[in-house]
Amino acid sequence: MGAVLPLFPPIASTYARQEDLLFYFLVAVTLFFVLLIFGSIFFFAVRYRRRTPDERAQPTRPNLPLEVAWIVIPLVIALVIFVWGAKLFFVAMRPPAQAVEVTVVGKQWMWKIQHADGTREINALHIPVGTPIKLILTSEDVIHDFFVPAFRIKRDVVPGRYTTAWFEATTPGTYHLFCAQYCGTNHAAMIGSVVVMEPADYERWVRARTSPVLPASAGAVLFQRLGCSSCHQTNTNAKAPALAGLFGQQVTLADSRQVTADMDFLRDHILTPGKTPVAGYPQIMPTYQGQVSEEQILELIAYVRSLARAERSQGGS
Amino acid sequence: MSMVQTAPSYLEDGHGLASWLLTRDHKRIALLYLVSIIGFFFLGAIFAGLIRVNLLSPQGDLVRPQTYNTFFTMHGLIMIFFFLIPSIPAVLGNFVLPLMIGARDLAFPKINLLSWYIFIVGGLFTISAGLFGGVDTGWTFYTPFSSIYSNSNVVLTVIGIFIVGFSSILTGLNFIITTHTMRASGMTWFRLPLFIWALYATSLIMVLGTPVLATTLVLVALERVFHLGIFDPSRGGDPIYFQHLFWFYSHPAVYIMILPSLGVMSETITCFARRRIFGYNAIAFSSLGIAVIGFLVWGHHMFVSGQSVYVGMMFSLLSFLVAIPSAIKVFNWMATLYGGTIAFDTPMLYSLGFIGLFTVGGLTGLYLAAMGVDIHVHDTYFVVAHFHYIMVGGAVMGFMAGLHYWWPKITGRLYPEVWGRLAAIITFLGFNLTFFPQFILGYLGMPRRYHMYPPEFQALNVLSSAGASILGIGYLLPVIYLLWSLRRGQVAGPNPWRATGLEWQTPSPPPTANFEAPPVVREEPYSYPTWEAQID
Amino acid sequence: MTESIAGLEHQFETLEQQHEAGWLGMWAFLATEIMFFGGMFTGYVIYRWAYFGAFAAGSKDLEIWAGTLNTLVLICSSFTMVLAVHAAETGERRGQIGFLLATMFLGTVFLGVKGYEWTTLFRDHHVPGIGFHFSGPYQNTAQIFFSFYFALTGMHALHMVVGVGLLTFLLVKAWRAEFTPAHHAAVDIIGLYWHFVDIVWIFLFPLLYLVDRHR
Amino acid sequence: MSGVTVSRKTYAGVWGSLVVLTLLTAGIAYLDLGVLNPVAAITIAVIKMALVALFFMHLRYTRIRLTYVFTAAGLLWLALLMAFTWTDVITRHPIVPPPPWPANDVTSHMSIFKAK
Ligand code: HEA
Ligand code: HEA
Ligand code: HEC
Ligand code: CUA
Ligand SMILES: [Cu+2]
Repeated sequence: MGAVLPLFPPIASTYARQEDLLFYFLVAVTLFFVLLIFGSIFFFAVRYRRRTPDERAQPTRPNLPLEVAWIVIPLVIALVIFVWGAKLFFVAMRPPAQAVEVTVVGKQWMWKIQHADGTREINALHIPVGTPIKLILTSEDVIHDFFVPAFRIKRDVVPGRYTTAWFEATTPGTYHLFCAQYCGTNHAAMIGSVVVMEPADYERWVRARTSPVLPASAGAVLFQRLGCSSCHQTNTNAKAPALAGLFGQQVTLADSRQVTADMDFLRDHILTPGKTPVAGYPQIMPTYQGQVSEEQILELIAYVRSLARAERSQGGS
Repeated sequence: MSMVQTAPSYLEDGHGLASWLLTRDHKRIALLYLVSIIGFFFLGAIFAGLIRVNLLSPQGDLVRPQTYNTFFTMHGLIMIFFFLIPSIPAVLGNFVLPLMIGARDLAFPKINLLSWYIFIVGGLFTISAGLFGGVDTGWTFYTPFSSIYSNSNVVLTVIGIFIVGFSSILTGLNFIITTHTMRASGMTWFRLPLFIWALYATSLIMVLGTPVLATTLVLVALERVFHLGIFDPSRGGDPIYFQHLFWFYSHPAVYIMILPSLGVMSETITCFARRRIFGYNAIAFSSLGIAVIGFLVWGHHMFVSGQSVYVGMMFSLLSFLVAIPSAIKVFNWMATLYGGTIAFDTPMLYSLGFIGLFTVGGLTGLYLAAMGVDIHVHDTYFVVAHFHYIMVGGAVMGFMAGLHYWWPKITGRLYPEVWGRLAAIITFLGFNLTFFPQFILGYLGMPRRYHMYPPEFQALNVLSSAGASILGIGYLLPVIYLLWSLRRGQVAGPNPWRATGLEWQTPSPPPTANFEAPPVVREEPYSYPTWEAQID
Repeated sequence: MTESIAGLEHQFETLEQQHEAGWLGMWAFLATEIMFFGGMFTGYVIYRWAYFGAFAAGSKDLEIWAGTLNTLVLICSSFTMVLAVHAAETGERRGQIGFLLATMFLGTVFLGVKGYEWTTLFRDHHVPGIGFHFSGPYQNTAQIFFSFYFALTGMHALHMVVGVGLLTFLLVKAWRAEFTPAHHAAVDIIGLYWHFVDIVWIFLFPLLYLVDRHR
Repeated sequence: MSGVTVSRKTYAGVWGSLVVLTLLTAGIAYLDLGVLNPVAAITIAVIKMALVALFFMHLRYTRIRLTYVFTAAGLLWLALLMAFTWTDVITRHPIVPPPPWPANDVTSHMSIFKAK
């Protein structure tokens, strides 16, 4: 940062390195064709300029091999770029299993970030170098977009659902965080910074925090307070399904569709239970639309997920 | 003038305002369009100027954020819906399509006039929305911002765009039917000038795509007024559904903007190289190919939006496939230049500039279509640079090329050649200075629609603004000398470029009925003389 | 220029060419209409998939007799329309007037029934955005169904109104005996439009009224 | 634009079939056919559309072939819009299912980067 005329963004994540490679390849392809085309324009312009008003041109004859060549060669190049680009995309979309989760809630015009241990930050994200971080993003109002140029990652933050992104920072430093999806008046002010720290520094930063509440624990409190527990009890009763072990399972819906109980499912179920009614139960669950904030929903989900964990560890695995 | 003077030219056939406002002559309607879109262009350009002035400093000193947001929204809306989409089709297409196919008029002259009125009414709605409260949604109207959160005058704007869409549909309809039913005898499909093929492909998109935009906008307006919830996640709606509908039209719409320019190229390149086109069939079918495949790539605007990654892959692949027909065209023009006898009149300078800038713009489209790279450059100035390269460097240059090329036919006068060339060169240079820095800015990560930015981006932004002022001169010059030429320009004669094509076989300006007798076509298109065959 | 043939517009060479252009023009226009409704049908499809229960519940709340009746009314109106075209082809002026009037009448009946349905829905607070209320398990998702119901039927009704307007125009011409067996393209072409609006309803009927009726 | 005058009898036959099909579709809706319910409804609607288009709209009689192309184009484009959008909606789930629980306390959190 700070250079007067920077020409290339900092490279600060594993993905950035991979992405830049394709970018360089594309630049090479562009240069090749631009030189080819500008070059031939200039060459033809000089070589075949009209010398006398009545000069006659060469006759135009079909040339099939030539035509095939300039269809096939670009096609091959295009397909190479496609495959390469798609592969990269899958890299960017597939967080490693051990990635540390960070939840991000966008709202006009700020970023609310919560770490897995419950620490909250606003418009800033502190992370250790060399650790894959998985972002779980959602929005309170309109679509935003979480964009860190130094990492070459960007992901729309869509209200009503969760999107994910991940990165592994490679170079300590402070980098720009931008909102890249137009979201209203102060879109340009919805910025922040991502601070990448050496593990030791990061540990110090973590220690300095006032002991935050784990999202799952906060969720457990909410679960009581909102009255979820009055229906969803730990021992399976007929009133409502037990939630332990639910997360990540296949659930059969009343219209006999199968869906995975992922975060979106849980979210939908809290806000619009009628969207995915579970088979075998009366649909008496009320909606909590308007009664819980996005952060609270995330905490409830963390709690339900932790139930899954409790289940597993009781099962002795 | 003797008494046996043949039919008067369309310009002399009736005077007074009513003879223009109630005309059904495609040539006069084209001029109505010309005047209106030039007006809209400069309106849009003023907004562009204000954007560039504001971005001179990192804090964005000129205006407040909200005002800036209305600037780029109005800039985008006006430039796209009120300038570029109607530019070549409704002005040049309207004027030359019947001439080129040897018809007396379009199939539905009244509808043609109606579509101009619709255009104006739509424009008035949009402008009044701009005046009363402004719009700040961006030209893309993304929900739920546009449908719920924006406090600006979205409904009025949406009505304006809805209305202008019908103008586009009617023009497209008219062109399609005219091309099918009104060709002169001997004018077979494969004797049609390639400009007509391009217009036909364009019309196809207008007719099949625009209604979807209309629906989308109706839904946004209803959503805003009645809170239907179709796009509102808090009521169970899906904002991505909006994006699908929007881009189903708006991606093909970018081909509405470029195809006509590509068509103009095939006319100017052959005329000024005086050589028969290379690969007629390939160019003709590539226009149709672009129109059809162009409908299947809309999701490339949504790679990071949260749409399914599998669909994203499909869209990415198809985006690469749609680049091939464009490549075919470029290479065919190069092959036409080869061995030609090239003259550098203004239309040709614009055309050569077009080829170069379109190539750069198109190739940078490949960066965007490569999903992995798009993650980084999506919604940054890289995209802004990409589309200005194609739309300003490409489509607008194509429009200028066509306007200069047919100017003698339209007005009967030649524009001053020296000024024309000067303007073409200034435009080319100013253009690159304006928009090349934006590629760098984009890759550095400067997001678009930002009213202020981190200080390290300033140098490039200043360069860009400096370029814009040069570009502005490049656009103002033609207005001056073209107006001047209306009275003072040299009289052109029917065929100043010694071009082939029916439109050059009738006087300039043509009589109201276009031709004195229904023309009969006996030649292949672009039969320019060669060393071998002596064509006379 | 030759204005000798009655009804030939200046830009065409022959009446035949003129009719062909008109006919094709209308069909091309109908293709745009397909896309116009298409955007909403697409939305219908994906939301019905996501909110099947709500769609079923909402659909059951519509009055099936009204939907069926309206379908029959529109089918009859298409029939009378085609008979009006027939009368134009054979040059029977009274037939034209009679069948056009019948078509307009049926169109109006359709709109009347639609209006009745809308008022009932309004009374039951089923109109999105205006104090919407729906009881039962789908209280907070049913609005989506009604949004589509109103958007689709509203847009369709608008087309019906335009259609009735066009029929009025035909009626005046028929009254003045302007249609001859050789020259009646207007009836043909407006007839196409009317039938198209009928077809849209033919799809709307099962999509809106018959979602999961049997349960 | 058919050039052929179709007999009123044909029209009446078509009208009759349309009425029957309407009643049929309404009736079928009350039977439980599982997935076949929407299939039946749409099939009948398509048949009805075909009847109206072919006979009432004279598609069957016209000599202008292009009419078929226009109609087909409209339907095909609608199919494309639906197919792609629909594909998105049904395949939108994340490509990797989330792990059963997140690494959600400081210790497990720290251990990850300590291990590196
Ligand atoms: C006239 C307008 C126009 C045209 C013709 C194009 C043409 C293309 N566009 Fe562009 N585009 C826009 C206008 C246009 N675009 C606009 C306005 C936006 C932004 C919208 C917004 O968000 O506001 C946009 C955004 C945009 C995006 C989304 C970016 C993002 O938001 O993240 C993408 C992604 O794929 C894209 C791709 C392409 C491609 C692949 C082409 C191709 O058709 C280009 C084909 C041309 C060539 C390839 C050059 C010629 C070929 C050769 C010289 C031979 C060599 C070729 C090969 C090796 C293949 N465009
Ligand atoms: C045909 C389409 C078209 C055309 C011709 C142009 C022409 C230009 N555009 Fe535009 N542009 C778009 C279509 C177009 N644009 C679209 C669709 C967007 C996206 C909008 C959105 O995000 O929603 C956009 C966005 C856009 C941005 C990004 C704004 C942002 O994201 O924050 C910028 C920034 O530089 C810009 C600049 C320019 C410039 C300098 C020109 C120049 O070529 C214009 C040349 C003219 C001049 C340079 C001005 C001449 C000067 C005057 C007549 C008087 C000037 C007055 C004062 C200075 C007070 N455009
Ligand atoms: C009035 C009783 C009631 C309350 C209160 C309630 N639920 Fe439910 N819940 C149900 C019933 C009944 C079902 C199953 C039927 C259905 O899908 O609607 C259910 C289903 C669920 C499911 C899906 C379970 C599965 O097996 O797929 C989740 C997750 C859930 N509830 C979470 C919550 C949360 C979180 C709260 C509190 C914020 C809550 N519920 C409050 C009754 C209730
Ligand atoms: Cu948030 Cu832009
Ligand atoms: Cu696109």
